[in-house]
Amino acid sequence: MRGRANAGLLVGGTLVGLVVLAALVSFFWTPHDPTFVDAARKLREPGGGYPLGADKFGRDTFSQLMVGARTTLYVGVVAVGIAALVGTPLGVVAGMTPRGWLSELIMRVNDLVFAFPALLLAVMLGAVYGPGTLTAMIAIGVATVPAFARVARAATLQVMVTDYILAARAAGRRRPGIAVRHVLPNIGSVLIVQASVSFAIAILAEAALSFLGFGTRPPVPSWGRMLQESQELLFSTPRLALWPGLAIALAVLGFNLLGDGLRDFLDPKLRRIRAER
Amino acid sequence: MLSVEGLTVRADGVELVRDVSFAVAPGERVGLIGESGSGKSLTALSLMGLLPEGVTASGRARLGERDLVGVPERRLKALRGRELAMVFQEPMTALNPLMRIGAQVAEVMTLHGRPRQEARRRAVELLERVRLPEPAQLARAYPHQLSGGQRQRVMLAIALANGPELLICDEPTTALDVTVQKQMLELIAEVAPALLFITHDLAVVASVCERVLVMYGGRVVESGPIREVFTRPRHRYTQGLLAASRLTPRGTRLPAIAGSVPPAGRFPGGCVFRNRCPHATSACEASPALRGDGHAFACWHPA
Amino acid sequence: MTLYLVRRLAVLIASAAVAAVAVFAFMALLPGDPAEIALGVNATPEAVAELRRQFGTDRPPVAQFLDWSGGLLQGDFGTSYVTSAPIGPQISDRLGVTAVLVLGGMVVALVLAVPLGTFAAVHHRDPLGAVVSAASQVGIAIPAFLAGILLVFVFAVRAQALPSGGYVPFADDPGEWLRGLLLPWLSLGLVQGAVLTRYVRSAVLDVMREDYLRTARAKGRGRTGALWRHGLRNASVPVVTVLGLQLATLLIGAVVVERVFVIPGLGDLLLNGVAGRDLLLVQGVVMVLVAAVLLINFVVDVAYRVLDPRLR
Amino acid sequence: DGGAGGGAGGSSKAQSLAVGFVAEPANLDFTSTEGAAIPQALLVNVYEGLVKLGQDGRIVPLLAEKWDVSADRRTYTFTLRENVKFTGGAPFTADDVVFSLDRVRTDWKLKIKSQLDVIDTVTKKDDSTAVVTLKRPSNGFLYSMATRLGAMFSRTGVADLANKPVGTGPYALSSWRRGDSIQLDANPSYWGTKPPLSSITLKYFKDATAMNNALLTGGIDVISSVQAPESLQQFADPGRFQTVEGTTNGEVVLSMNNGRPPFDDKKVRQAVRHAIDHKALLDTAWAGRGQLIGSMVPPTDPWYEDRTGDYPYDPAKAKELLGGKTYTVKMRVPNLPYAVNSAQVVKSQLAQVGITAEIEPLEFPARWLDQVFTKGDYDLSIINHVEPRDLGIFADGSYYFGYDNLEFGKLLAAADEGTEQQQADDLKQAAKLLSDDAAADWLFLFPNLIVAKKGVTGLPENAIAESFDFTALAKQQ
Amino acid sequence: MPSPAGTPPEPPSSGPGDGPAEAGTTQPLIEVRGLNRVYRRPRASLTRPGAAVHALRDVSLTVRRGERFGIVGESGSGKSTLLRLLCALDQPTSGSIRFDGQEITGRPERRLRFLRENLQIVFQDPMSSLDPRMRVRDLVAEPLTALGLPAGDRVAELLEGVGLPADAAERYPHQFSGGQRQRIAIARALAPRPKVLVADEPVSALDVSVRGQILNLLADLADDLGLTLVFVSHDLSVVRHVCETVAVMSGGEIVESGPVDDVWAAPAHPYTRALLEAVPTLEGFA
Ligand SMILES: Nc1ncnc2c1ncn2[C@@H]1O[C@H](COP(=O)(O)OP(=O)(O)OP(=O)(O)O)[C@@H](O)[C@H]1O
Ligand SMILES: Nc1ncnc2c1ncn2[C@@H]1O[C@H](COP(=O)(O)OP(=O)(O)OP(=O)(O)O)[C@@H](O)[C@H]1O
Ligand SMILES: [Mg+2]
Ligand SMILES: [Mg+2]
Repeated sequence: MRGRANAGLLVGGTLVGLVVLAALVSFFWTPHDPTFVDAARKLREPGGGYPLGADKFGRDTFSQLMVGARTTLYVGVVAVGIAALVGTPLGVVAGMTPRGWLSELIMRVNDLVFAFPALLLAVMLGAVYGPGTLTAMIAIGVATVPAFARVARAATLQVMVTDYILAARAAGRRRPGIAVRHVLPNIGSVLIVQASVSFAIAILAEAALSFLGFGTRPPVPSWGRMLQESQELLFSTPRLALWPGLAIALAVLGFNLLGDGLRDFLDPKLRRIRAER
Repeated sequence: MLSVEGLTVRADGVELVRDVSFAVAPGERVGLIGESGSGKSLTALSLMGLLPEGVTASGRARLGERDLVGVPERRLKALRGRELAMVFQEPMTALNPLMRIGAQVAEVMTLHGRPRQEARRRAVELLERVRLPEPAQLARAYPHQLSGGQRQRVMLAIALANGPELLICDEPTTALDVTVQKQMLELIAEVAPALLFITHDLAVVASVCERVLVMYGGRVVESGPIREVFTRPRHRYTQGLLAASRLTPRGTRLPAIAGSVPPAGRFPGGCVFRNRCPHATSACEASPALRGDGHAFACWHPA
Repeated sequence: MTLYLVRRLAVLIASAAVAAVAVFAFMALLPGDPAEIALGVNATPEAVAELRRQFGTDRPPVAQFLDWSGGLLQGDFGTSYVTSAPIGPQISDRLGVTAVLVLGGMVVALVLAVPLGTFAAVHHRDPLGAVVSAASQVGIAIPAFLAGILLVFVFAVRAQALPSGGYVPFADDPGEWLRGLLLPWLSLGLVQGAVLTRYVRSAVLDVMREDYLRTARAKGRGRTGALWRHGLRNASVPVVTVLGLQLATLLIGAVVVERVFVIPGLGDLLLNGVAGRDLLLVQGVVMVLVAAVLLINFVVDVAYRVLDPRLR
Repeated sequence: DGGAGGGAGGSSKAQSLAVGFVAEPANLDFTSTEGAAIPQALLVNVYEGLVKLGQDGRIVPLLAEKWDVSADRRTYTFTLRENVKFTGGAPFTADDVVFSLDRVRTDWKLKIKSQLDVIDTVTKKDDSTAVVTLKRPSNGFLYSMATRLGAMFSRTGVADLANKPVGTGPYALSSWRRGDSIQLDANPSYWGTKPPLSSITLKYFKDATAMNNALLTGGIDVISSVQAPESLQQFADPGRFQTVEGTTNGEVVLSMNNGRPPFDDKKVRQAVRHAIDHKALLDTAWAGRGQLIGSMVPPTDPWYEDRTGDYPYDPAKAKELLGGKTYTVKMRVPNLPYAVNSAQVVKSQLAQVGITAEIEPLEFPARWLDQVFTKGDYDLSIINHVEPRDLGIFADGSYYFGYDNLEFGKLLAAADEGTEQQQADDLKQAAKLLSDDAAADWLFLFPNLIVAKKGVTGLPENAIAESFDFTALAKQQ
Repeated sequence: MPSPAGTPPEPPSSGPGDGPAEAGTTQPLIEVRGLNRVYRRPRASLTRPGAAVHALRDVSLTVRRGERFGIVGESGSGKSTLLRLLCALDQPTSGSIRFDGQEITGRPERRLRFLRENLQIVFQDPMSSLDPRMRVRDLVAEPLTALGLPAGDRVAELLEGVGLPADAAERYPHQFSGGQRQRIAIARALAPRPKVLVADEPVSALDVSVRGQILNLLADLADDLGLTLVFVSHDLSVVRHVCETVAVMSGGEIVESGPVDDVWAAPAHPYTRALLEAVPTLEGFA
């Protein structure tokens, strides 16, 4: 591990840390029940136990933001998890046997899946199984598989032409051993970068889906839906849109900065293998 | 013609090249040798004004009447490629992969005021001059269609295009095969005006140059006519290098310099070589000056 | 190159064929019978059966697929079960709108990103370059629909300078057409431009480290001159890939902007189709979108080769 | 100001208006396609019936100048207006009446056509007189004739109902840009008073905010039905906008699945009714717009009674009725703003008495219709029953409420056959029965909220008919 | 792939690789017969198949036990290809390679254990031949762990043997200089106590000042462990210092072979002569 921590890494890490912290704390404590509707507190101004005020249902905005962080992370983790768990092995296999039929097949299927972008898949899946967070996440995850597979393949190809792979083979290591002991550690940093970039994209995609009504369903708090619900009050109570909008932007910013920072931090030499969007 | 005085190159407060002084007379061929990391390339690049970002040069360097260090880019631009030309080490990456060879050669001439048509014609002549086969066809090829040796010749053609006063070559043959290297060296020796030739191969410098500068740790530790320096090296480093370069018969032990070149900024104070030098004493904690004219060296315990 | 073109074209056609099967199979999974849906909850069973016969949905799936894909080859997308309108013309109308929207957004993005990204790369050590860089990071973080909502708020509702939405066909009134598209283009273009700026920046940064740029300067070009003459074309090679990826995502991403600005594009048609369970319509739209993405990838791959002689 | 948002001809001298709507029709054939969007646009405006429903809920003449009812209340003799022409030139005669009413039986594909099953024969007496005989006396008959079922079609104009409607109304279809708008132009050969406007554009918005913005920026002149009542403050400036608030036939019903536990237990249903603070619900879910009702009858119906006092908000009573038991139930609601909003309030309020309602929004219409309406797989749901005089839906045991009460069915049948007075009495009793049984809970009566630019006149205050009546719509300079 | 040259080992004098053997080197350890390796470039046109690159043409040679065998040739002459085949890291198009009497071509990896235990390789670029993500301890132990052998104290022993401090085991390759990295690579190669050490230009990437250190180390190890050495270089003078036998390669062929001193003194093939003439020397600077 070489390289110094840079400003981007620091800011990104802090922002992401805040999101994670909010999500974790929300499991044990929120100022109020984020879904409890109370007519008496409708559109309550900030202050007195309601740091950011309440929405038109009298729900505490701050509590909703905290629990919304959970949704955001949930979306990212599952979507990126699917993409990484499926895409990485495929990319590594394709990269380790660049001329084989298997590799060709993997990359062709990959290209095909790539032709079904996340939003399209989400709408299609939503139509079959009903919209919802899980459907959205699966759609985003599946649509992100090609990006991971491509990045993993490109990085694997670079690793495979190095002499240390030849050395490992000469030492008697078989393919699986090489994949686990040499390829994965060496493409790890590229994958981490790709993961954080994908995470940011997943957050944006979830917000867009919530806006279209294909994302997280009420009453589960989600930043995207908070934003969507606050639209009709944009003129009279702009703060309702401000907070979730800010939360989304900062979380996305955080993950992007984290990705860029990690890229520089983990291995300056790997800068050339770029994460795909 | 080229005179360098007190040239110092810094990056992030680290002195990578320190207080280098030398001169190249018209038509003279001077070699600059030293191990990897001794500051040869940085010295050359600072003369061209092409130091990488974050690296700065100070001191004085003049080509004829014109200053090279500390002058604005605009003035250097006019010099580069016309009076001062350079061939780089890596033939594989030094040419624009998307542009035809002929255009890349012609460019250096149009840039300095030659009409396009004429530059094109002359480009083919230059390719012929550096002994490339079928120059007219070659001019229409892309770099990736050429071998390393051929590309290096193209670089040489570019460098020679405007008849520069001084040619700087930074390890122009290191990436080439010996047979190709030989032809290239002969070519350079034949066509170069005044030459500053950088290499880490002592035998190469001996075959091309008349005078040599030995660098280590960012300083010139010894300089003088090749014959003198190579037959009677005074600095212990030069001595070590020479000894290591001669392969003794099979079954005998090879001489080597102990340890390895420290990374930039980790050279010892005083004599930069003292941590690897078998003759080092406490006297070496003070910086030795480069003494002597003709054959000069910077060593407290010269051989 | 010819070989490559032939081979790549074969891949394109094969992919499209497989995609057609995938899309059809996926739609077959959708719950709900088109005939039932078309007639609504109050329909009588006899009417449903009759309609099923009319639609041909009582036949085996393979026969239905062959019919559908055979029609596609002739540009016939069938007739909607729900609206009893032919689907092909609807899709082509909407495709035109979406294409204008997406391409305009792309132009805005390019116009922003190329100069800004290059500037940020050239000045990557200056505060000003860092500002551009940071601004692009922030731009990426803003969802496109939020940008759209804010633009409407500022330019349409507050300033009353531009329409808040709606689409006027060019043939009806070119001026209104343009006025109506300005904000959608901006909201697509600003966000995509921010993304693209970062790619342009890193591509230019990469190129700036290349030896041939140093060679150019050794010839007597200035920093900027070298970058213009030798750098930008080289930098465009990776940027073209990103551009293709973006165009593909934009095509779908436009659906959100279409919603915000009430633009009758393909995305809107798709969502309507899904909501109304207009299966054949959804199938057609998805197929067209997927084919468009495949085509964009094809063009990008070919462009890549045209740009870079090493790959020819 | 050329306000028409379509832009096309927006600045021409003749007056035109653009009206924003939410749901776009899938096609224009309401004889075979469900949904409110088609009659909303076409009925009264393009298609006319023999009679129509006035703003006060009374039935008034339209294509029939007058009608006579026989003493046994089984024969209706309609005297038709002279000089009525369909667009395209065909004259409207008694033959068309026979044709149209017969077609309901033979060609219509909707279940509601059964409302006219009561018709025995339709005959032509002469060109301007048509006679309808019923199998039995029915109060609902004439009312049905005011709905889409009574629309008059031309014998030569039914070839492409989905795309080319041919009617006798003041307006005729001019163009339809799918996914965007429908334009209606004034019918130059209209028999009655010419409408004030030369054309009307119906613009469709899937997004409430987009519709609001369109009005704010002059893209449209009227919002036909506000979907985001909280946003009404934007239109508070009386110098620019006017808001019309009236009633509709739409009862927002909290349906409880009477057919399965726990809501097969009347006590549990009653507990739910007590547990809900309807006033607070209306305030939070729909910005206080609308009216509280206690049963399935809107105030515009003659047999309306205020039943809001039947189950006052009383959580303690509710808990008592539940007997300390707690329940977890599925609340499957359509993904429509009022339903989702209300669901969240209901959830919170039920939570207070020990009922955990898990909200599951379903895509409307497809999934909600499939899951809840057709399959009846739900415990609680919320939907606005917009059909007029739809008390009868509770009489159908197979309806998704699962409510089955013989006495209720008898009351309804008697009401239809009896005199007007008997009808009113029976229906009052039926409504009370529903309320007492807690067959469902009635959250509120959906308001008719219209926002328009200042100067637009002739806006229908109450949306009690199926159509949005454009006939009086005008714009002052 | 069965070799067409399935013939028994030929008498020592017939192959071009068989020069008069020096005393003490008798038994053939590696026998290469009629080796060909053709790489096919991807096709560039519809009508013509991709160009064939004959990286190796009919190469035969014999390396005897304990011998130090040098291979010289210019870039692209097929040296690395030959080594890859010797190490069974690639399959020949035709021909046979016998190691200690056993055919190694066409064998699956799982049946190559005897080769892996007895033949190890050192590469040119010490940076790229060491996995940057592994500690030196794991790098050096890799041939053992990969073959399921116990590592024990062997790593410390090996590091000491190549002249590295014991604490080197816990560090990463980038923390070492070029010469030190090459020592690590050598230690790794020696881990399974091989009989043969194959070295592909092991000093080309090093500065002259440390070149001597590595060449001395290799010579010492070969002496102490009785190693057979196959040593590739583009520099005939380096080969002359290290090896007794040399094969000169050009265009995938062995154009000349024999005792290195003979070749050096009297090159028979014009290519060898050109090679010798091209090497710049310091002769004349005593
Ligand atoms: N941009 C830079 N920033 C910081 N240090 C640098 C930079 N460029 C070179 N150096 C350091 O300066 C020292 C001298 O570098 P230089 O390239 O001049 O060496 P050299 O003698 O040319 O070596 P080589 O034979 O490897 O080319 C090295 O230690 C190198 O790491
Ligand atoms: N994987 C491959 N695919 C196609 N051609 C190859 C491949 N590997 C090597 N070649 C070609 O085979 C020939 C011999 O290559 P090889 O690497 O064995 O040469 P070498 O003598 O080791 O050269 P160097 O001194 O540069 O390492 C070259 O022409 C090379 O281009
Ligand atoms: Mg250098
Ligand atoms: Mg090699």
